Amino acid sequence: MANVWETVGLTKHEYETICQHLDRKPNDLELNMYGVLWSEHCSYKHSKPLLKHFPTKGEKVVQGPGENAGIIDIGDNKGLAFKIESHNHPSAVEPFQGAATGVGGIVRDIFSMGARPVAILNSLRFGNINSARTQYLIEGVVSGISHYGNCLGIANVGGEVYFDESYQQNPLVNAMCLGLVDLDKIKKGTAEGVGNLVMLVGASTGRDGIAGASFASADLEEDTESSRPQVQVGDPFMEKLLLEACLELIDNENVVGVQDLGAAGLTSACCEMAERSGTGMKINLDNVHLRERNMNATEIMLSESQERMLYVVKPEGVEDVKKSFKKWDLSASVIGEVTEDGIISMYHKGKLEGKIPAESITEGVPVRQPESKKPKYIEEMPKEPSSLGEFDHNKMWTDLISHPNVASKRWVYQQYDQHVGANTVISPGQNAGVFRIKGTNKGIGVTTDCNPQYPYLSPYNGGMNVVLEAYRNLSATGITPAAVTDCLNFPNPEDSENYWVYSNVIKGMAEATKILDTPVVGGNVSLYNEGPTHKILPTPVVGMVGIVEDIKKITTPAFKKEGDLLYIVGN
Amino acid sequence: MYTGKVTVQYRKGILDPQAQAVHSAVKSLGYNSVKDVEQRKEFCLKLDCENKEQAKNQLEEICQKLLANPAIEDYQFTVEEE
Amino acid sequence: MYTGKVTVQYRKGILDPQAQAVHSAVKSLGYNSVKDVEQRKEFCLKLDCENKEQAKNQLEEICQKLLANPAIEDYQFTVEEE
Amino acid sequence: MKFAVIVFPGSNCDKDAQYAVESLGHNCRLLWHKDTSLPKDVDCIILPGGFSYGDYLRSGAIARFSPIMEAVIKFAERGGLVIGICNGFQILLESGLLPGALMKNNSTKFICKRQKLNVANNSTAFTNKYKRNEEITLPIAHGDGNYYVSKDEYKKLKENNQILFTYSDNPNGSSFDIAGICNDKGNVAGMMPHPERAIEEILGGKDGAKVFTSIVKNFQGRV
Ligand SMILES: Nc1ncnc2c1ncn2[C@@H]1O[C@H](COP(=O)(O)OP(=O)(O)O)[C@@H](O)[C@H]1O
Repeated sequence: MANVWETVGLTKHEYETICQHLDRKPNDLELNMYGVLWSEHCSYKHSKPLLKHFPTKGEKVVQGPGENAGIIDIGDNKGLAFKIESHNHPSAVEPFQGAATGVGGIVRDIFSMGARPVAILNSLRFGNINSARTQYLIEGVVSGISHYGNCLGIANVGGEVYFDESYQQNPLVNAMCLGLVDLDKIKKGTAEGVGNLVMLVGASTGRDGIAGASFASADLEEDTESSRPQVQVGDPFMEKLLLEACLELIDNENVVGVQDLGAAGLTSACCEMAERSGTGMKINLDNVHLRERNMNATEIMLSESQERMLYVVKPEGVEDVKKSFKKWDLSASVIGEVTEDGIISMYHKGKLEGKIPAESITEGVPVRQPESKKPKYIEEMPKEPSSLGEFDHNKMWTDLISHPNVASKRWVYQQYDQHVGANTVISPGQNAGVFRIKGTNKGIGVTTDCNPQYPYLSPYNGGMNVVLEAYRNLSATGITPAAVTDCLNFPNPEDSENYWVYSNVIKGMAEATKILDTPVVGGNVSLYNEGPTHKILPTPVVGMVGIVEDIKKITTPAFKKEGDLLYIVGN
Repeated sequence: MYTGKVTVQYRKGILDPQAQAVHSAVKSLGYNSVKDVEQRKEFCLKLDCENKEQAKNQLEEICQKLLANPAIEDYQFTVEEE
Repeated sequence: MYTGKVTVQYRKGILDPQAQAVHSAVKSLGYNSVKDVEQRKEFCLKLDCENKEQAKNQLEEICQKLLANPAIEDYQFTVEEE
Repeated sequence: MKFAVIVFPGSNCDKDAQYAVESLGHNCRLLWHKDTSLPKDVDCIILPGGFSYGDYLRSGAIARFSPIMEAVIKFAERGGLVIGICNGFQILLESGLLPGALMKNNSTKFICKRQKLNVANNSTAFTNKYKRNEEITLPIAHGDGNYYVSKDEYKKLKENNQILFTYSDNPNGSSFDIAGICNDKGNVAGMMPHPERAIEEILGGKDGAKVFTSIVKNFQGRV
């Protein structure tokens, strides 16, 4: 029999740390909760020390990393909330639903901050375009994104699609969302005020996606069958209702804190909200609206059913919240209360099922510092470029423009609604997407970029280059770059060579964002992206946003008229 | 010629938003007697195969590869000679 | 309790783009034996009615009003006692 | 003249329609699908685009049973002006105010692009500001835009001049390239393309504005 800690993907040392935190052995529910929150996906235990390199402060930064999304000040009392997130492993198993729920998750992150989502982007990586599996994945992923995003009515303004053998077993699906919020109406994931009530709103809770966060933190096994129940079905219609109901409550002073339920469901929402405010919560699981009968406490706490949010509300506000959700035919139930003891206590059928100090589970994970070793392939790389020799220019030209990585991606973005909301000024297919801000002359530009060959060949310089490419895409459009969100897609960090690459890429990105004064206000880490025989190229996707004061001054790449002159600028 | 009938449905416990929406629409039309709604897809394929065995095997493969995603769906099928 | 099974399909002569897409996907997987694909929707409703007659009448109404669009679709149904 | 846009659960072009009408200088309010009556002073009702009820079952099939639809149907029967755009078109078909049905695009995929159209009839309440056979460009964005009408019904549409717009280069398999129609009385219209997304140069063109200015002109002519 496996050791108890192995059943939840933890090490012996981590298990012992839990015992110290609790001063006793965790029971099954508690252990499972630690297991998911201490997975790489939720705890960043391999990444925390590295992420410290990123600059996170700046004149415009209103909200840096740590909340559901970062926010920058764009003037006129308006904030731009934005974040990128991965849904790689679910998309490998069930491309349509995996990608769809990826969009759902990132959009909830934005509107949980009180921001109205106005634009989405997606950054995709697949293996060989000629393989039947890749075609199956593309078809599913693109229609999943299209299904969910279109139904929500959020304009797609850009993205990337890139093919390389290394993604054959482990495709990447990253989704980014941007929203607008009045600076004085930002909501946060806090649980202040002892005696305030905890409400669960939106969809019912089922057994789907239990322990999805640990799934995201493991290599994809050859037989994905065993990991199958971890995929959820998304309901974009439900999410649209949730979005409208949440935004209607934006002016309600009785709403204290809001958080979306993503990876690790109730477990992470309760623990994180309480930890941010130094409070605890007493949760009564009998009041959770269930979709299936006979769910036990562990299942309820770990379920990753989609389209749910957690609210902390003053007692006098409960009726308002219920009323708003009822208007949109959604359910909202009081499931607990904020306490001062800093402990999450969970009751089910009258019995105390578990007690966890919130801070120990969100902050108490021992940081892992794997060995770091310069990869052999880099050591062995020729120092001098080899000569191309004789070649046929015409052929090279046609090879280039017909390469799937260079050719038009219209066949993808034509499936996304690019104009809904009546704000899209530059739609996909250009250097960057641009949308206007109604009531002002301003526009926001945004791009996602990562050519993984550069970070692969030279991690530090390649990391810089990814940031620079995004910066150039915005500048070329006439946008002043302002801030960054990033999605770090890498293989298993426990491998010393992988870890060396990972840390150097981050250092390079950090250096570039510092010099360019584009602070990193949020992001996402997705490690363990490898299959039985292939591991992905290092893929640190950068989502960069910027502002243009006069929307009329933006530029697009197309030649405008005969006789115009061409210049090359730069070195 | 053989006729294959395939039924594909969500696995137990998986949320079916379509069926839910249909159920609440039925109720809002006043049919409170309706207690549950499930929805399935049915495919009907004509197979030009040598024998029933071959038709069954092919259909099984088609179901697995294309018609159902075992991550979230179950399927059943029958094959009849025409 | 009664179980009603409803099948909804496109009327004869109306091309179903989804069934066509499935057919060409099946062929591109190499199953050239497949000569035709049709796709239908199947609904399974649980009805808490007094008697079978009532269940049938209700189901007929639900089909006409909601489950099928008479401009393009036909439906059939059966009702069984549980 | 006063417009109203109905907000169904899942509508997502409701505010765009309101914005378009207001930018053109007219009054427009949003109405909730659970309302059972229309305000007395509404002159034109817009059923907006989006995914009412998630487009579950069939697009528009569930929304047509929204409480407000009874009032909309009565309003239409009395000769009131009603226009359904995209999902709104689907709802009008499902509720029987317009003939035909919308099916999945023949590619089975959602299509979003700028689409060339021909104005097939410029003497209706919805198209009188266009020139006859004028070629215009409007954005389309739909998964279920494949309009089906039987040959017999098509004949009637044709004879009564009910076809408003046709596609220049059929993007979705629609019967007879039809992109928009009206009823035989000429007061109810439905179209898949989005005129409300095409009223400003900065968003790529203004060809859609004339749908709304036509409605206003028609209304002023009536009063
Ligand atoms: N998955 C996608 N979703 C939306 N837009 C996309 C997607 N892939 C590519 N695009 C659009 O196509 C444009 C060109 O893509 P790409 O070839 O990666 O160009 P670049 O290297 O200049 O960013 C992108 O800027 C983007 O607007």
